[in-house]
Amino acid sequence: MFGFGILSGVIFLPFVGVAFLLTQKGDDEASLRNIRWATLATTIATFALSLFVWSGFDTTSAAFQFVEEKNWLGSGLVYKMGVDGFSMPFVLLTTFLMPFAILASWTSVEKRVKEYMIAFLVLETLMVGVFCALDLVLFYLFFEGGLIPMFLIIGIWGGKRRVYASFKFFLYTLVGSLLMLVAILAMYGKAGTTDITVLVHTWLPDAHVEAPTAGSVILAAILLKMGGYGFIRFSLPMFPDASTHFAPFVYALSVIAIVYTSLVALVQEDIKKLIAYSSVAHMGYVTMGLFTLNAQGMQGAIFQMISHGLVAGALFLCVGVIYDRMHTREIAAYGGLVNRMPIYAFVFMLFTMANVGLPGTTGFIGEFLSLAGAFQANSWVALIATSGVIFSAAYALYLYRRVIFGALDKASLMSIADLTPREIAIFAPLVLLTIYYGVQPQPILSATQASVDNLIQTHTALIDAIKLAAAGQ
Amino acid sequence: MLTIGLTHYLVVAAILFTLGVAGIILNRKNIIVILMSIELILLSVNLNFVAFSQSLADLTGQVFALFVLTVAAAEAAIGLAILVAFYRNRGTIAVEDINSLKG
Amino acid sequence: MVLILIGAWRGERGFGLVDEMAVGILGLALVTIALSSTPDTSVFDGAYIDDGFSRFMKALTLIGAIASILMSVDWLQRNGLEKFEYPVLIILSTLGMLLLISADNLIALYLGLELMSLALYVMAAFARDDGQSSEAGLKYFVLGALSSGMMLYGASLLYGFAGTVSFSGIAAAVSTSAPIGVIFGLVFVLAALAFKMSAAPFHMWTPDVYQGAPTPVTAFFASAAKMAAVAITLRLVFTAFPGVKDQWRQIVVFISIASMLLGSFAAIGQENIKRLMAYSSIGHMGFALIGLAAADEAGVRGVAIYLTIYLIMTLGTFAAILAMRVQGKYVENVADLAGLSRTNGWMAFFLAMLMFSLAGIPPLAGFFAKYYVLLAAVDAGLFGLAVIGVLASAVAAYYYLRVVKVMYFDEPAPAFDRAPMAVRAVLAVSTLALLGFWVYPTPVMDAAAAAAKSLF
Amino acid sequence: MQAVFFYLFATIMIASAGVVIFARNPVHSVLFLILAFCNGAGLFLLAGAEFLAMILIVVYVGAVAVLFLFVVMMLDVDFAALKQGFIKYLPIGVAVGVVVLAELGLVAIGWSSAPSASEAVANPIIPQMSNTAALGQILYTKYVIFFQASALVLLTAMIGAIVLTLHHKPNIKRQKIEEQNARTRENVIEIKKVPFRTGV
Amino acid sequence: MIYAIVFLPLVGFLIAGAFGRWIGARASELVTTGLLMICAVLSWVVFFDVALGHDHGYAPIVGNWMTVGALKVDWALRVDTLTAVMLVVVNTVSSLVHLYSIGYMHEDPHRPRFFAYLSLFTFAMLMLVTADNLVQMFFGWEGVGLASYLLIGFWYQKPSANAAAIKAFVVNRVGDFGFALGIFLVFQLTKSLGFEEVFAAMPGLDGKTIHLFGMDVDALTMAAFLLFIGAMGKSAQFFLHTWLPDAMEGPTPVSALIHAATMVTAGVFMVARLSPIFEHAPAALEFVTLIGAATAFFAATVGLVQNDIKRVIAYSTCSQLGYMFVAEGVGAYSLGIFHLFTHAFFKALLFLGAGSVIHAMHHEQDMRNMGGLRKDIPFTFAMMTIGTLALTGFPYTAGYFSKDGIIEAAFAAGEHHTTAMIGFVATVVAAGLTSYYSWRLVFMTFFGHRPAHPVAVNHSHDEPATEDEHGHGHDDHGHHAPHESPLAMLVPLAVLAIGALGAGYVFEPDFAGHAYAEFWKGALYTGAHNEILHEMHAIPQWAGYAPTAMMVLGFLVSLYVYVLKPGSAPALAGAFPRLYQFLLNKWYFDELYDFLFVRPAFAIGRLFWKGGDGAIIDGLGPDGVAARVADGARLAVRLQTGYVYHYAFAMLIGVAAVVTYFVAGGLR
Repeated sequence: MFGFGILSGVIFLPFVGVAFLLTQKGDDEASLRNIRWATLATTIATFALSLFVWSGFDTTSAAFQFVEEKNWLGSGLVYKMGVDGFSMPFVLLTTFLMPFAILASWTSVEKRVKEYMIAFLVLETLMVGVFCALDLVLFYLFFEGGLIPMFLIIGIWGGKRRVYASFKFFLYTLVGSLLMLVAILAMYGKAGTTDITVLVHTWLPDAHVEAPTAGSVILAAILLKMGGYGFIRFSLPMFPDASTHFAPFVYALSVIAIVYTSLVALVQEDIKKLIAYSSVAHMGYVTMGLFTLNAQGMQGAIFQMISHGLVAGALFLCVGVIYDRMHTREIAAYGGLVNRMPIYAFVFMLFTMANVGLPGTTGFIGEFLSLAGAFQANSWVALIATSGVIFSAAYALYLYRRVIFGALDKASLMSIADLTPREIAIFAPLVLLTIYYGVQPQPILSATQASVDNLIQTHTALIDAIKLAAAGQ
Repeated sequence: MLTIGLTHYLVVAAILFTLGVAGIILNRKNIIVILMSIELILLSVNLNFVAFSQSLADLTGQVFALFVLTVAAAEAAIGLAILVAFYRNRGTIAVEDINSLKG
Repeated sequence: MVLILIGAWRGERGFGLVDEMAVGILGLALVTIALSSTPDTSVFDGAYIDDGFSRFMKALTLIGAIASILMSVDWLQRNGLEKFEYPVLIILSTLGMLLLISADNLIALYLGLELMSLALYVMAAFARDDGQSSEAGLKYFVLGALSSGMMLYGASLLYGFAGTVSFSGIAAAVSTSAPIGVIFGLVFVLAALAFKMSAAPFHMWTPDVYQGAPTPVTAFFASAAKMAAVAITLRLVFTAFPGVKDQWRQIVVFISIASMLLGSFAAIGQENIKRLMAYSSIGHMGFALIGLAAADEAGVRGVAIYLTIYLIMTLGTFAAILAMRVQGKYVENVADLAGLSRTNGWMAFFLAMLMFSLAGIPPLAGFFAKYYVLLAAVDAGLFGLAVIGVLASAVAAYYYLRVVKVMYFDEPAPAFDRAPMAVRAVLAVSTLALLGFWVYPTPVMDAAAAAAKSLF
Repeated sequence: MQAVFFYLFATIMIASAGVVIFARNPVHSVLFLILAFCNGAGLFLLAGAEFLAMILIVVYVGAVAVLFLFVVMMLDVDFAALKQGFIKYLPIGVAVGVVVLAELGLVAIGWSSAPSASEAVANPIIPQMSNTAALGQILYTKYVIFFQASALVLLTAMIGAIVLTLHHKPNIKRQKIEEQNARTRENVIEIKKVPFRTGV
Repeated sequence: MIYAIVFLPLVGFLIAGAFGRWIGARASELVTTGLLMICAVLSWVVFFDVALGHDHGYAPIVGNWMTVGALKVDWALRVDTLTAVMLVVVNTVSSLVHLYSIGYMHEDPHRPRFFAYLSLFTFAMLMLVTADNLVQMFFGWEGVGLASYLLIGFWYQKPSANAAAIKAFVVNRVGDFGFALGIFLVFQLTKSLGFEEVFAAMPGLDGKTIHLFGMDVDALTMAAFLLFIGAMGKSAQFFLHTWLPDAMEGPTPVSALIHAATMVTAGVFMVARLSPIFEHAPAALEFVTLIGAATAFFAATVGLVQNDIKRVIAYSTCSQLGYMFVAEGVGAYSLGIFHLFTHAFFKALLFLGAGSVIHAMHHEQDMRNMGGLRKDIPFTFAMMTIGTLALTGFPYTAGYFSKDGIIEAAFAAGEHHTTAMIGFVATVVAAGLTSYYSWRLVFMTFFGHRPAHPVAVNHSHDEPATEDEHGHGHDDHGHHAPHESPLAMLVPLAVLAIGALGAGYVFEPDFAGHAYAEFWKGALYTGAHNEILHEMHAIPQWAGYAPTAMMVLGFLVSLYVYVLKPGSAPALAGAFPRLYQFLLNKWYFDELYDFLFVRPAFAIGRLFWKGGDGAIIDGLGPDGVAARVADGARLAVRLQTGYVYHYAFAMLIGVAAVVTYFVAGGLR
């Protein structure tokens, strides 16, 4: 039972925070402060620990590292944890973003703070667990487990239609993942099935819109990545044949996701919804890139996920900033914010541009690489998908214009205040990272390189073997 | 036709069983009739057991039938007791009136 | 052991003492079973079998019974029903269940079933001054009698065919040929057993009786009684009908699908939480039968695990229901739970976890329950069944979520009174067991595996 | 001869069973139930189960049926007309009933026991032994556990009946033996010294 | 040194951007302008060193950007003659515009931001011209797009400015879409994106066909074509030109810097830079010629009737860019670059001059409300005249050398290709039109009289942010005496005027004449059969004089219409109302695009959202399923009637069904 390794430490460290929070009673200011600080400290400590893992991570190897294995649940199921080039960046992303999520809800969450923080910490454990799990069932376990805290977060601390959104989110994800479970089970017997959960996207805008800011951040930044991560981790290596077979299908879905959701985003009237739709569009690049099965596409897709984690997370934080002040997300309620909030305008501009995929930001790298990969795989796909860069520019700038630019003529906005030092502290690291990894993406790329190469090689070898076998018959 | 064999008993039992079931389903007025229908079903079952017992030359069937009889008596007692309790509460034993719990 | 149980209650007067003694006896029986490791034996001329499977199921049944008694004390006292007959009936019923679980021929099956059922009929109507309770008892009785009539008819056919009532004898006779008469017998018997475990389409009594019967009795119905019914079903089909596996598998698949769908759909929109739990239990039985449909050792192990976890969940949930008391009055509508998270955070949390577990969300134990039966089904090639199962459970998740929603998202209703110690203990223990199942599941897994092994 | 009686008993039994179900007056139902049981007992006799036949008469006719009668009288129910919905669903009900009957008949007519059945017999009928004695032999040896169990079943029935129907009415005077026995002179008789000329 | 040139503007941007609020507007201006001055000087040093000297250029690698499989991209600063030319153009104009802006923008409260943007733009442009691979070029490409977006939308209170900014960015993105696809194709073909490797692989790919978009196409033609789409977007060529006139919503210095001298020429630069690819794709080159010719002609026609002073110049820019592409299309890359070089001077001069006029007129941009200004602002008048002379190609001004060279080259190439001949005709006609509208501008602005009642035009109120803060309101604009601009604005005009007059004469031999080879040192690639620079000297006399003749003709007509016989212009317009409207509305391109793309996009988006997401996916998906589930629930609940006989009946049916199943099917 005992003797867990460091990965388990990262995974279960948030539970220590939970244990502490459980000891906190009362609603007075002091204990609220304790709760907030304790949560923040826990998340930061987790991040530090994951950095420690990162420092010991060997980027040149495609093998799993820090592997822990425990016999568990009798037959078939093992507690097996480890990280490789695929999962390491996601683990870091998760632990990195958590403190921001906490900070973002520092003041905006007023009711039931303790429960909120506990839900978040539990969520962190589950998310890190997803990325570290090396056993399908374990993966599924963490994956589905995340539904519970997220459901509560949306449902309790969300917006007006929170109940609807939380149900939709929960049931949608549940159906998708339950079918995945059947597929996982089938895998034990024989291979040859696949799981597609791409078009099932309409819960996303609803969930995003109604979730509290930090919830949206986490949803966009991390939970959304789990699907893509699942593809890398399981679908591609385990069903090489099916993956090749279904690639056109996935491409079709991906480009539809890109174009379709971009167009839908164009006409949104709700800021969050717009960004949520744009998230779906960006995940289209990811699925497309993954199934190109070449180095550029896959690395690009992974990078896109990381980048999107930063950028979309930051964008939701941006929305949260004005939502906290005005309590509305109607685009029409805003306009001319730059007059009162120049710093905010700058931050928002930067992330808008990153979302659009401007070179020099992380958004570009992921988009460019995945498109470059897609072009080699299928020129039509690349053609249509690349048109997404036009649409994204259109809707993102259209949004920006309506919210930030223009004359400040709405009475309600006259006294809106610019970012507080706390908010600046939240955004500063995100801004820096977005630019830093845009100019210098190599740390992330080389982390995933070995694993991607390995996957592609294995895949090619397998496909060849299948072809050979088919020819032999 | 004239030599009475197993089949005859079985057919008679089957008819009786069907009648019993029909009694439960068709009856709308009186719970007691339902209880009696149950008794009919049990009678048909006993008939089966006895017939098989005879045809197999085995006493087990009769033993089984004996237990069925015993239990049937107990069942009747409990059924009637519940019925009485119900009647005390509702003042009716019409089958149609027993539907305060539904949906 | 049987005799001890019989003798115990005699001459006692006074509810409290009998109650404690009943718990003591059942606890003693549980300990005995848990400690006994005798090789599989069959006594009373093959009428009573004692093997790993029966021990496992008996342990579950006893746990259910004990918890039911413990939880019922306070409820009965507050409703003026603190009669000593109540624990006695529970003991008698439990005894019937134990007999049923260990039954190795048709007579034992019948007597065990009747002993169990007769006591249950009475208990359902136990609140004799309550119209709903009497109605529940009456309905349960009428339908139960019909089902046992059917079972007897089936049993007579089986006896007539095989010339014997022992399961192994039937197995020997059926293995050579299976005429339609045997299938008739099998169908009738299975229908009766399905009735007892409340599987569709023989479930119709369940919601009414669950709602009408006194809550502690419902808890007993939902926990111990089901264990016994499923246990005997497993034993019957595996020991008496291995020869017609293909046929009964089809029946089981049919029942399973019908139960899952009905359980999932009908529960939506239910306002009474007991009724909701009734449909929920129908659905869960359908799920458990998936494992049976797989018809192999893995499947039985799945069912065993499923039942274990289901038992815990049910007991926990009913403990929560028994804790729903506003100003001295028991309430049982979902709406009464509104805003519970703010009036009673811990109870809300526990109940929420129970609901998530019932919905089968990992890492709660409910997920593992589903996991193992699905695994068995998929291994056995029953993809369609598995897919229907997961879809049904997704539908079912909706109404479990609704309970959570009411507790967490809605504005608070009047707070509940402080629940008695026993109820709180059951609630807490069962929830923690569900939460912590994944940490150390080995004992359950091993025991279930051993139980499954002994059936083959 | 046997066939004649068989048909006689069987016909009467089924006919009276039909009356049981369809009679308007529950009292008639009970009476015809008794008739059906009597004929059933006759059939038992024909099948060589003398003991069971007697039991059936004794238990059912003597006890159960009387109990029914008692309850019917006690509850004093009126018999209302059938409601409309009944007719509407009757065809479906009849159809299902016919199907079931046909299937059961099919099974009965085409019945054949397993070839192994005769070897599997556990308690062969011994011609020398009377039916009653043979049953007793088995019941008290081999199947004693079932005997015990059926005793428990009856006990349950007893407890159940009592707990459901026995009412302790507070305003009824009952004989309380232990109280009577516990009476002593000291706590029952109070000796009062009555002063003269004042009265009690 | 090159590091300094490229990164000093970035430093300027960071200082002005991040600390502008603390150090104040004046300091921001001085820092950015000063840094740019340094850059400009250094650029000339590099120019002399690399272009005129014997240095063959270098490409220091700053660092690795990304390495993914075969795809390896470095940050590098490539310096060769082409880059050096661009450096000179960019930094000279940029530094002058910075200086000019100090004067022009002195009323604006957001000056630090403005100067930061200018520096950011310069940095991005420098990254573009020094790129050593396609991705870095794309970086700069999009970077200038961003800066352009920011600067066009600088006056964010104005809805029209915001709209124009978005339009500029989005239309540019359409071009980038092609550019990106071109990059992907080049990568697929050569497995590399560095210029050296790509160019080295070109001969081997000559004539190779690949399967792309469902058809078999010549690989290099396709690549060149896709890349050229990028150039079209950035350089506002026909079909993708619509953003440029609207971009005049930005402050005038921005127009001068970005939308005349530098950014819009990026497309021209790109084609020249990628000449090795284009040279191997003759079909693509013909396309370039066609587009260039079409743009040159089209923009000139539209320029004839515009009333906004900046828009006239904008269309002129558009037209001149068309010339450059014609040159490149016929293989005379050096002439294209040469025209780019000279055009930068005189067009920046014109824009800044126009800015000076606007400044003098208190932000009046409509020429119909101007007139007779030559007396009020003589210096500006002189400068504008010089600019106009250079633009129209008055002999021995800068424009004369480059523009006439292009027309001659087109004629020469016309011997081989019909498209080149089309280019020749179009450019010659356009030369006449250019002359007409340029002089029209001068005449309308500086001659005649100001009308007493100004025409109210919807885009006349440029730059409103400054109105009130400066103290003199605008209610009476037109009546207030125009005044000459401050020195900070006039100095750049003078410097540019020198360039506009002399740049052609001085550098003609280097760019396109006998010093060609020593000057370019292989920075431009010409195919083995490309003898265009020699052939152009062998054309007939009449072809050589045609442009000059057209120029004179245009001048005369303009003189007649606007000076000698005022009032004939409206008459002319009235004579051809449809043509006039057609031209005035810019061939209805905006309306067409609005109808074809913008509105459908919104409509489809709305359709998808409400219809697709709302009705179909949600309807058939979650909500539909939810509804079916609810139906199922109702049904299931209805079954539960509460009647015992129903329950019993259900049990019987259950049993009967199973039994019948087995009976009917035999034993399964």
